[in-house]
Amino acid sequence: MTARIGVVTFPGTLDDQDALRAARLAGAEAVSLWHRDKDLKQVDAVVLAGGFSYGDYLRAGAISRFSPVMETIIEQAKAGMPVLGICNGFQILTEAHLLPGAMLRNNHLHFICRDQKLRVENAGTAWTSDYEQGEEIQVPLKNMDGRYVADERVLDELEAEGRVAFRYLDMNPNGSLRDIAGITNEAGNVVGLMPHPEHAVEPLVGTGRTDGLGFFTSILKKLVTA
Amino acid sequence: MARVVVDVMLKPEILDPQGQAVQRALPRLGFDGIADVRQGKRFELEVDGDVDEAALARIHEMAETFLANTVIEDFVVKVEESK
Amino acid sequence: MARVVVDVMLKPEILDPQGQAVQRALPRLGFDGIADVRQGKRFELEVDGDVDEAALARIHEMAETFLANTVIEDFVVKVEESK
Amino acid sequence: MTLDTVKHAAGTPDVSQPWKELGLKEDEYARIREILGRRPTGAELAMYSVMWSEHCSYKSSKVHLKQFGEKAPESDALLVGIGENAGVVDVGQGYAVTFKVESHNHPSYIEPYQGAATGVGGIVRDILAMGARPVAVMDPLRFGAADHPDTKRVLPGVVAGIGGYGNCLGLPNIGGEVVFDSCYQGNPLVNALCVGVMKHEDIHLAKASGTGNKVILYGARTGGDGIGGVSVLASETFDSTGPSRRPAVQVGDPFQEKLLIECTLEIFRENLVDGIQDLGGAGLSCATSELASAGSGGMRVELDRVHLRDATLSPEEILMSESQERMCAIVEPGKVDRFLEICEKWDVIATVIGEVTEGSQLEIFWHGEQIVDVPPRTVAHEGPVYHRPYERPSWQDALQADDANKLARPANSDELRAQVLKLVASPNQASKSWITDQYDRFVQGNTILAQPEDSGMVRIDEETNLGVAVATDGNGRYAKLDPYAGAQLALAESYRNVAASGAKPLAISNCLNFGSPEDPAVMWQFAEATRGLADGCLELGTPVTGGNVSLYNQTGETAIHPTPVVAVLGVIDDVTRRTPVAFAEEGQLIYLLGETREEFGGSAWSQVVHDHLGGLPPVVDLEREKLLGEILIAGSRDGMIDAAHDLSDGGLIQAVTESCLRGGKGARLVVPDGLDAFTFLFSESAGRAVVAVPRSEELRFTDMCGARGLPATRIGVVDGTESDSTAVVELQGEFSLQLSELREAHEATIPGLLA
Ligand SMILES: Nc1ncnc2c1ncn2[C@@H]1O[C@H](COP(=O)(O)OP(=O)(O)O)[C@@H](O)[C@H]1O
Ligand SMILES: [Mg+2]
Repeated sequence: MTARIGVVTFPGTLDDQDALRAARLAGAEAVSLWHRDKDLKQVDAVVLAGGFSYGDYLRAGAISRFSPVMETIIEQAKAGMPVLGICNGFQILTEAHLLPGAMLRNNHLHFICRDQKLRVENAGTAWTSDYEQGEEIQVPLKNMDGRYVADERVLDELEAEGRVAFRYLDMNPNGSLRDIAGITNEAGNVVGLMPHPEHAVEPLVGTGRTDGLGFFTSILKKLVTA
Repeated sequence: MARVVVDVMLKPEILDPQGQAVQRALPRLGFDGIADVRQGKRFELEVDGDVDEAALARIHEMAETFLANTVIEDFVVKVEESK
Repeated sequence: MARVVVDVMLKPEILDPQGQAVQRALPRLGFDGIADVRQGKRFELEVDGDVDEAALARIHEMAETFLANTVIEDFVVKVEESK
Repeated sequence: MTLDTVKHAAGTPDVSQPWKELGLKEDEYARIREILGRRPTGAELAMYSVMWSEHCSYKSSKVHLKQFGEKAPESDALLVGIGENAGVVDVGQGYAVTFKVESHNHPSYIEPYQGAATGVGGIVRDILAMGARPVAVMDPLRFGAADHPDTKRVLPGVVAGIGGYGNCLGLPNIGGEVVFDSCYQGNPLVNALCVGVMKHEDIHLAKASGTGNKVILYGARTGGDGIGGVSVLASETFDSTGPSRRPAVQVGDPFQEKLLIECTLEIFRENLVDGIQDLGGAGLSCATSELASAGSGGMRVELDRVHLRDATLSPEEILMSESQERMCAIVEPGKVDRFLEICEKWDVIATVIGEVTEGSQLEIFWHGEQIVDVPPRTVAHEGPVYHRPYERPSWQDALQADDANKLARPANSDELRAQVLKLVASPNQASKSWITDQYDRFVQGNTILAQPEDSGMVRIDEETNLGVAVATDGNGRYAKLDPYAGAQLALAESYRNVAASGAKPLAISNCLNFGSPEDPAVMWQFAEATRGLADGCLELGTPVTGGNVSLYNQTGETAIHPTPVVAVLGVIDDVTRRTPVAFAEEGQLIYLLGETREEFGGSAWSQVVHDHLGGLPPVVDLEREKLLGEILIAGSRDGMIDAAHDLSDGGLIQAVTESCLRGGKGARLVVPDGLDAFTFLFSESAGRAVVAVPRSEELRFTDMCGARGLPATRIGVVDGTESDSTAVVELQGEFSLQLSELREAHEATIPGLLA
């Protein structure tokens, strides 16, 4: 038995095929979801993939957040369904208030594409259990609006509750406050991060590392043993 | 037909690298005496029909839920002109 | 200290994909009656000293050569308030 | 306001028309009248003038470009040749690959961001129109002097535009070029390349056939973009009100293009189109006349059905509009509903604007009145052909006589060392990662190699690991010294880059960037370069699949260096066998393949150290390039080499430095017998590469080179690791440089100039 992992395609989503491939490589049944459908096709978890949904016009994630599929996802996420937001997906999750804070233009004002080192700060979420607490991983990062901000109170709360899930190491590529690369909600089922684990699942391709596969094996184990 | 403008600016406490980049460039271009620059967005909405209280209230809501992200941005709604 | 605002908008004949994307989204969000949306930039400049004719002329030049790309954009300079 | 209908035109032969303002010559206007047997209507004049322009008709270059077909080598790989939107190459396993380079030079100077962005958008639609999914882009760029203030305006805008558009489309940027030279000061070159992949059976052509089939325009609304000159027509026709101002700058909407791509691919999957054409230069004029002339029968178009962004556009302007992100498809009536449904799914506006007719004319109507009635071939393919005069410029001899081999060379080891540092830090030789890090190279999850590798390589089949590699090159300095050799050197370098990655070169595309064809000296450069390229392709067995010509690249009287940019496409059966540039294993042996001669004409060294351009470029030996390619490919396939880097501008020291930096390893080098240290380091002899050979493979590798007659000289060993500070690049008896010092020199330059 395996689990069904859904990947949403919004107009302008780019990394949906990669996320589907990563889910498949981890052993899951990968299912395409369409932004106009409220129906989630009985998936057990959802990935909101990277890209420029609606061109990132207005603000990254601002328009997609109001799509029909998001209505169901917001509802289900609150009920505990695992949701992973990668890059644009993370932006959508903050716009939908499933995760606190907001994403702004990189502090250097350029798009940046690099092989980025991260520390897994919380290996207890639905998407990170296959990592060690404190493990250092390296996955591609590529974004224009990757600067995570939230007010001090929220940041302190995130830190105190262990909800900073990933932190940038070596260099902060976009000016994110407290080097935050990704966060989780209280329950640990909703996780968002700017770097792209789905681009680091095959040796040879991309940077040639497979450090990102753990996201997909983590969730699969959780769903299959659940 | 009337025009309503929604100005959206980053909250003062949020770093505005675009504004800063502009400000830093100004002296190099020979413009002095600008103490601060902030860059935001301006939306010009052409509204069908009259902009009465009810219409303004709706636009206000639109700005609050959609045009601005109030976690990081403030906004102002203004009726600009009518034709 | 005074605030001068420079509004920069795409010229009317230039495609504004951002404004269009906003406009297309509005009905889906339940906001009707907006015939057109254009999105532009708003710069808030804090000016040291008085904003006299000379200062305004300089800001006008700054807008023309730097803040706006006059190949595709128009701009308006306004003195907003003084503190 | 009167509509200039066909009937009206027939009845008013003496109306004076603004043919001159539209760029037509008197005899060209006369020919149009002759073809039609009357004066053209305003709309017809608009179509002829734009389609007969240099840009669309290739009137100055045609007679020279012919050679690419006439001298084309035998090739089983070529499925679709020159003439379509892009050529198509068979890469095996039922896959076909299409690729093309195009220029967007002038728009990028006026508005760098939008000019470059729409350049990417245009080439991507060309590839899409062939039936292919676009899988990667590349961007060969040329700018003025790196420290010139205007470069600081143009370059960041161009790079942001290419990134802004390409990143948003989800196309990995896998390579390109950045070259600085003051000859491009007022005239930067922004070339863009796209590669697409499809199955053989999915190839689509631009033709309108089948009476009753519908013509569907889909994508963005049509606005006044890029109309420029034709507004004079509108102002003639609409004398009372006058047209609103028309933007000469086109603004791209990459989001719209992304939808267009996905929508079009879904339409292809369901086999809903008969013929298809993208809208690029000359907009609907081009699309309708080309579709109609390539098919059987005629075409009837109701122009007033076109969705407009600007309701005040005149029919002439609609025909000429270059609004981006639009396509035109020919669809059987029974498939129209499904076609429109798919467009609706992707939020793409689609309109049936006409149909294929029985006749042979292209007929266009405006609210029921006929405004165009032309034989489409006369618009699309029977434009003027010029035999422009050309002549070897008088200064060419003096330039060639100004021998770079006689320039002062470093007098001692310290100078040699200093010049190495100066070279690797010079803007042209420095790392371009400040630029390329603004491009997404990972999207689509199939990138095997990307910048700064020798070629960009993408996997096209996940099961079999089939892949393709592309490299682009062009050295304007060489071409200035000798355009014939320069074009062949561009071809050779690009070929070498592909082979160095382990892929077998199959075919080429090119973008020929030159000055004004009205200058006989420039025309001579063009004639020589095309002749060189055609001869070279014949010898290497790589047919030209298509390309682009950009003329009038000059500031005032001064033309840019002739800059033929060549893109070579190669195939690799198993991408796991690709060869990277990086020296990764200490102890591996460094071999130099090929022969090194004293060749400094046009070299990076002569530019960086002496600010000199003169003499002759390196000697071209395409037989040697072929042999080198075979060795590099065999070495990769059979696991004999772990790294390879071609030698080109900057010579050996540049290549070794890059391989060391990429792998974080040092290298200890020895000057081979028969060479002096200076020539060894800086010569730019063609037909060379460095490779890293595992010791266990040394014998097998040298045996292979020996048997095939390729000189292979052991020049050193990979030694030392950067992370523990033991890495140096050392030339025995001459100097030693810390890798960290080289890295600083190589990587700080571009950010220092631009950030
Ligand atoms: N504008 C660009 N866009 C993408 N890649 C680039 C660009 N400019 C240079 N590169 C990449 O940087 C690397 C080094 O470029 P170059 O020195 O021109 O290579 P070579 O000399 O081997 O042809 C190559 O991988 C090239 O593709
Ligand atoms: Mg190379």
